[in-house]
Amino acid sequence: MEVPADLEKEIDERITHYPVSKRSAVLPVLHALQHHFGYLSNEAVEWTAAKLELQPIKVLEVVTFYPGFRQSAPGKYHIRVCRTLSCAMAGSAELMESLCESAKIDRSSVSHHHPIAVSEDGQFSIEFAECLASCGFGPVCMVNDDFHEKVEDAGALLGKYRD
Amino acid sequence: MSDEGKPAVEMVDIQIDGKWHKVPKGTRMIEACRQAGVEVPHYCYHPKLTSPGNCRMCLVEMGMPARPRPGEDPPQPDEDGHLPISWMPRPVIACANTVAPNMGIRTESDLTHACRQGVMELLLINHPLDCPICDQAGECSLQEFSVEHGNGGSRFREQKVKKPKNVDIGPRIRLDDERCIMCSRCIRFTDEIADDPVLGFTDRGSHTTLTVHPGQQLANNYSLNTVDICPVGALTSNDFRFQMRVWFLKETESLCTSCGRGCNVTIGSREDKVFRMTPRENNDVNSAWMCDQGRLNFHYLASDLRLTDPLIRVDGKHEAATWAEAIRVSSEALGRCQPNEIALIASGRMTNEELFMARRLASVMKTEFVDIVPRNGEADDYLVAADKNPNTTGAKLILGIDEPGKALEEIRKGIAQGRIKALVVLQENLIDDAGFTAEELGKLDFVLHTYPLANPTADAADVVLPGAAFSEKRGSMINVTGRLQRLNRATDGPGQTLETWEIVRDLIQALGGGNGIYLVEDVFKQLAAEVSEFEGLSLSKIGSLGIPLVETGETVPLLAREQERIAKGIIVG
Amino acid sequence: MAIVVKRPKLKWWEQLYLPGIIKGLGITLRHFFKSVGGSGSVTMQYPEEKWNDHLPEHYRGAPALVTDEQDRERCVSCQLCEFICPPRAITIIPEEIPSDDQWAKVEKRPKKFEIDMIRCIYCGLCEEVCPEQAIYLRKDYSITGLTRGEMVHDKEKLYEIGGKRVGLVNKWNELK
Amino acid sequence: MSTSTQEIEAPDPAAKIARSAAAIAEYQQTTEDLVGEKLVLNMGPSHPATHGVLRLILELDGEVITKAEPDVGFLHRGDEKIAENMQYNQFVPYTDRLDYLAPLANNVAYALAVEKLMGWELPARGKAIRVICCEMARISAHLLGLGAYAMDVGAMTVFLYTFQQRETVYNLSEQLTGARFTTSYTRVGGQIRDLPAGFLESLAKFCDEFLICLDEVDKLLTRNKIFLDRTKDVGVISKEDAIAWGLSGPNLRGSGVDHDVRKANPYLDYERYDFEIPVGEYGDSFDRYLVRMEEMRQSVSILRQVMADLPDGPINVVDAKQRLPQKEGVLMKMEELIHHFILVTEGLDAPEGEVYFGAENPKGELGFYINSKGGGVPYRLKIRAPSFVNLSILPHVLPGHMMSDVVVILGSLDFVMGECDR
Amino acid sequence: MDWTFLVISVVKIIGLVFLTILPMVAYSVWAERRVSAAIQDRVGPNRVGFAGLLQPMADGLKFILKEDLTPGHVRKFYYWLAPALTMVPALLTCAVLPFGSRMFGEKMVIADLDVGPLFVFAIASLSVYGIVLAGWASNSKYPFFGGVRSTSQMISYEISLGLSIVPLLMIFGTLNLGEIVQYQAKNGWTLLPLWGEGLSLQGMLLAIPMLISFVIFTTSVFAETNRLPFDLPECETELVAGYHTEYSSMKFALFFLGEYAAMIIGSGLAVTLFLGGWSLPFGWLAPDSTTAEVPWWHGLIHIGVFFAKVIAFILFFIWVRWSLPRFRYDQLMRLGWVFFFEIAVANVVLTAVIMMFFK
Repeated sequence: MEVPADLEKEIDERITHYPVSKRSAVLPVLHALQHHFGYLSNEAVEWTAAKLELQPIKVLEVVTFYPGFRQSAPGKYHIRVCRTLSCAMAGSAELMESLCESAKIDRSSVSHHHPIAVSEDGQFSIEFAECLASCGFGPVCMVNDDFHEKVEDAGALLGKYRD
Repeated sequence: MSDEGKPAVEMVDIQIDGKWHKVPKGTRMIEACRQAGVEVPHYCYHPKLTSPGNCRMCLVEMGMPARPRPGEDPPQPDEDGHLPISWMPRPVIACANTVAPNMGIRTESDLTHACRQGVMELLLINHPLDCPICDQAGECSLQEFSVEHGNGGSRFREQKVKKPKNVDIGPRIRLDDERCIMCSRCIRFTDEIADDPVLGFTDRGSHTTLTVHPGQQLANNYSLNTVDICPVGALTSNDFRFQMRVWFLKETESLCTSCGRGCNVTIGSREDKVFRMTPRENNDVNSAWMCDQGRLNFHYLASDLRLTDPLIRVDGKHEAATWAEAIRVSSEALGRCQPNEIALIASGRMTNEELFMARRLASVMKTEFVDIVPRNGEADDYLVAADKNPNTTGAKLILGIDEPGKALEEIRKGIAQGRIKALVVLQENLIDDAGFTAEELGKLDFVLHTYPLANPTADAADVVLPGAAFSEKRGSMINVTGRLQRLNRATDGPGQTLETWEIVRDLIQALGGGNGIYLVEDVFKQLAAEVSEFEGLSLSKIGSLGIPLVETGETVPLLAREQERIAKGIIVG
Repeated sequence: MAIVVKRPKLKWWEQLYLPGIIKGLGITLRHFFKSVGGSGSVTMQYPEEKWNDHLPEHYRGAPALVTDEQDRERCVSCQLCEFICPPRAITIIPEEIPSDDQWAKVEKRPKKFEIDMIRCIYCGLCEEVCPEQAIYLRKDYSITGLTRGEMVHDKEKLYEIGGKRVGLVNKWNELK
Repeated sequence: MSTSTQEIEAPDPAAKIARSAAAIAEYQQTTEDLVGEKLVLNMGPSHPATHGVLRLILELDGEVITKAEPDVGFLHRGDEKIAENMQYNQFVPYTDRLDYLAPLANNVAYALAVEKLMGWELPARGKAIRVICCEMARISAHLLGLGAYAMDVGAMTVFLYTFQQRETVYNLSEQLTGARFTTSYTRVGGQIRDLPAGFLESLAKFCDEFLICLDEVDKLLTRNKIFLDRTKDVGVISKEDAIAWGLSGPNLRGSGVDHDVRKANPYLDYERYDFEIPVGEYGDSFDRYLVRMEEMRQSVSILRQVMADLPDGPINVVDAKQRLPQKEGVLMKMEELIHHFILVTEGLDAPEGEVYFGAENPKGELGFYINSKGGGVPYRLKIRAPSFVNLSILPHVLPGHMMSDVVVILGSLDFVMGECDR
Repeated sequence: MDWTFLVISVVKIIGLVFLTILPMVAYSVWAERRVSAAIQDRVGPNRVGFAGLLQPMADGLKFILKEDLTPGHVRKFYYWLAPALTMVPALLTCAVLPFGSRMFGEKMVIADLDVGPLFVFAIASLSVYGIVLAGWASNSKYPFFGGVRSTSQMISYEISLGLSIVPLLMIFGTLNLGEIVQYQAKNGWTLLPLWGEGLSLQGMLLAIPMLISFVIFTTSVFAETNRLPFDLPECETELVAGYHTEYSSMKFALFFLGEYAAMIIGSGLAVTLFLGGWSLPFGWLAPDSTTAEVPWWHGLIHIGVFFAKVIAFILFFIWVRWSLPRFRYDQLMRLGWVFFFEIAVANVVLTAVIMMFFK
């Protein structure tokens, strides 16, 4: 893993925001790395630990705690389907199914530790997410940073992104 | 360490379960209860570690003197001078809170019972049905507290959460995540004591998993202490795993003899087989820990190489003999020698009593050539001492050796020149450990050798006597800091093994050097009479934790740090 | 309320011994003819006739280990039976199941499991305390041997006696 | 005391006892001066009439005993010491081997003693089952006592007849407990299982057949002059002596003392059942025989009452913290598994304290004294073994009798060395 | 020397003693076990041969093969002598028992003595020496007791035994057992006077003293042969095994055989004296006199009848043994001396009176 010089510079700058303990900078550093690489590889964790003079396990603890951090590479378009109560009642499970079907994603290997499933062509990845804060308009999902409410036609939705 | 010189501690009055006690200010509530004889159940709390307060088992009810509302009269103290207590509606954890003046603690109320019951139920929800295969069964806090404080029956009807089992996290340790109750004792130990923080919780939530960082291992020399402090069977020792149920083990308080530190241990044995050694708390020697190396250094006790019978060389071959025969042959050979034709090489692994008998033997044999084999190695920054002999201090005191190993050279010279005709080697393997050669020993008319195991020196000896190993004898040793401590017998030696002091006694007797002594206590009595440092002592006076005997100037790095942390209030100690 | 037992007062002719004797002879004669007639004898002709048919469901015969439908040896050597056994007849040495074994997840099994049948008192406590339904007292009461050694049942012998037992709880199939 | 007395011989039992005592005294006095050597005869420890391993050191003048000294302990196994290293439930199999003719009754007595320590009381059905156990055991033990008694006086066939009935009792106990002899049926707070299907029918059938057999034995012995000659006025124990020597059970009642723990200090709801306590009048061997015969009849009556009115419901004390959980729970439930483990490895959590419980066993009052310092193992456990106490009267009762009377007296005292020596 | 006599005697001795009595001894043991088993609702030995009929052979083989142990503390000579002394008299007495009428002109008795009953008593009383010697030579307390008891018991009961047959001798007027049987064959058995002279008033009246005689005689035979209820000398529940406690193997077997042989001879004597010996009832096939020739098949039937009666009597012995308790030593002595002795004497008088006044 090669961290580009400008990224490292940015990270170094962020660390300076926490003069008392470098440890507190772990979240911003991780965010920066995930933003750049798309996910946090083991090398990224170790790089962070070295950077912040921490043990790698302490960084890993943080990474595994927040669902926002990904430990494996997502697809080009990462879909998050809300499964919290009102979306669930509005059919988020069905939405997940149809999205998987149309994006050709096999979710059978998904587990607690690896919630993300990636399509064969690497275009799409998908995972369940908790409340996306639009409970009145379920089912709701996000594709990368785009927000979609009352999603009914999965194929149409994906069609907008498909290359 | 002693309390002298410390500033007087301020004492506060607190009420525990309706009775008033005085405890030092700043004491943790859980410790205050312990001092009052009330045991508060706990998992995560350990006095040698910081208190994260995450298991919630030690919840107690707390109360403080009621403050009068504006306009109200202040409450009146009762005849003993205590103010009435107003109890808080919610429980607090006893492990992380300290006492305050006039504080009230209730450990046996309906609320605390309900709390413990609830905590137990939650802990057991995802616990696997592993008791039949779990090594911890029998010394498992989960089992104990479940019966003491938990429900009698299970209400759980769902699927249990699956986590990794039988995980290899280090060369000596196996992890079972399903059994882990997330008390984090092991993590704190590796962070705070062993300075090797490789453990951590990932996937916090209902899937919290204890793990080592990918690619790392829990491999430090103190890793097995995590197994001891694990309140459940999540961490198990590869060495002890599945060997024996703890309820069969006989526990004997003794010492580790792998280095000069003399860590206090408990030997777990069943039917003359040692199954494990665990550290025994002694805040003047080893705190509550010991190194893995010393802990596992007992397997040779059951080795096939153990000598079980006295051997006499007949026509170049060793043949089994009776003790009487072996002693007779030895005393006749030694009796033929003139003064200073015999050299006596004792061992820093012998107990004081054995060394004292060796000293007697030297004077009966009229020899000035007496020495032990020095053993020096690396010290670490925790417990391991550089001196690998457990009783060098004792040997120096009793045999009067200033510099161990100095006389060895002279003895070798004497052998080469033929001045020394016989050699008595007690509990030392000269060829492997002191650089002697078989040819050298071959020059001697007579070599007597005692040792627990077969070894090259034994091959070269004329009479080989099976000597007891450390778990098979009673006696005392003095560690590198000059502390006199006691060894106890956990097992009987195999075959006809005898303790070295008994062998030497028989030899002395056969050489016409005085009557027999039949108890190791008597040996110590005579030692105390002859060696001034031991004056007024007896084996029983040493006690299970030992007593400081001489000043050597050595310190224990791990203890020094512990004192520091106690002084800072980080741990209780 | 106590009753005083009645003591017979013998008539003069009964004092002559003969009436009592003749009465006794009558009873024995009746039994004699019943036996000769073939209906009286209660003896069981042992090797040909055996108790087996009479044994109740919970008969406490020889203790033995059982395997389940999947041929898994049920004993995980928890050693509770060894602990509870009043005459200390059971000796177990546990071992780890190798990782390539089908049942590696069970982790533990007995390397040695011996019951000294000379010591065994057939009390059934081992069966009672077994948390794995692995040891059962079987309907096997004629345990013989020519040497003491033969009377120590080792693991093979115990499984041979115990055989396969179906209908037990298979908690190791991911149920626990 | 009520009953018709028309068949009762000899108007004044006290006078008769005094007469026989005087005769012994006189004999001893008159023979004291005679020149002659006395013969010391070792009867036992392996002797057919000593029912095990009792040794009697008899001093004989001709065939007449002048001094008798029982020597016990040949079957000593240190049960009481063993108990100090055994959990309460682990000790149950050892109680089988006390009075090994009535293991079921021993099991019950022991369980009741520990339950007294625990402060537990069984549900009604559990108690009724235990009554069945006790009375079956009583019948079985008395049958053997009777058979052996008859065999000692030469009537071998009676022994076989009573053994046939005992065989049936064994079959019943096998059906109930899984073992014929070493029943180990009870646990503290219950028993290992409920009555099996068909048990009550078998028991009812046994009660009927057993009475027929008892009548036969009655005919073979009770009015047989030879048997009467052998047993009447032999081994007379007066009321006062019986009390002074601490006899219990049929031997005490044979001497006319109306004492039965089941009536005097009812346990297991014995007060619910209507039964009589037979007592003797003269305290001789024949009375003891008659008392046992009647006790068996009373036992049958009790058994019939229990069967007629057997309560439903649980048979065991329910206490999740103190009683082994159900097997199904142990296999599939965490709490149950843990409790199972702790209960097996640590045993009951008994309170501190001491209790004594005595039960009316076939041989007399079997008492367990338990001194507990808390925890799963008794600190001390002592057994009041009725046979041991009953045998203590031998040096008093044997002198003056003939050598042949020894077997009769031993037979009539009906002791078991397993219990005496424990 | 009369060779013919010698040869015939040897044939009779071998035929009766070795081919009949000894097997009968063996099989009476078998019968004892089978009958007692039947009485006690058991099966008894049924494994060796059909219905266990070869069991006696197996037992015999076992006795021979068992280690013959002579304890160190015994008086060896007498210890060895005792079993022989028990066995031999029992077999000797059968010399005078008429086990049949005549065959091929020969009387079916080994020695046709004119003092038959006296000979029997004389020899039978010798067997007490065997028991006394066994008890004494064993040099052990239980056998000693057994020996002492049996001595007094046998001596006591010999008196009533002797007295009990005096009335018979008064009636028969002869001491030759062959003639006694011949008389009964013609004139009704002692206990069954239903034909010939027996039908006379005197004959019928005499049945009363004869019955008394029979009871005393039988009881005394029980006592003489140490059978329950008079088995005090061995009495296993008191004296372990009485006089033969210290014996094993074949020496023990000899005691055992002696006891059963005595029982057979006792039965033979009882049959001869009271049940008409070899004769059939109602004078069927009865020869005219002791010297009259009878067809060989008559002789054969008579032999059969004799042994049938003996066997029935042995079964009676067995039956009694398994039905009764035993006496105590003093009770037994009292019974013998105070009861049977007086009755036997009175019975003699009674018989004499009947014979005198009811001619």
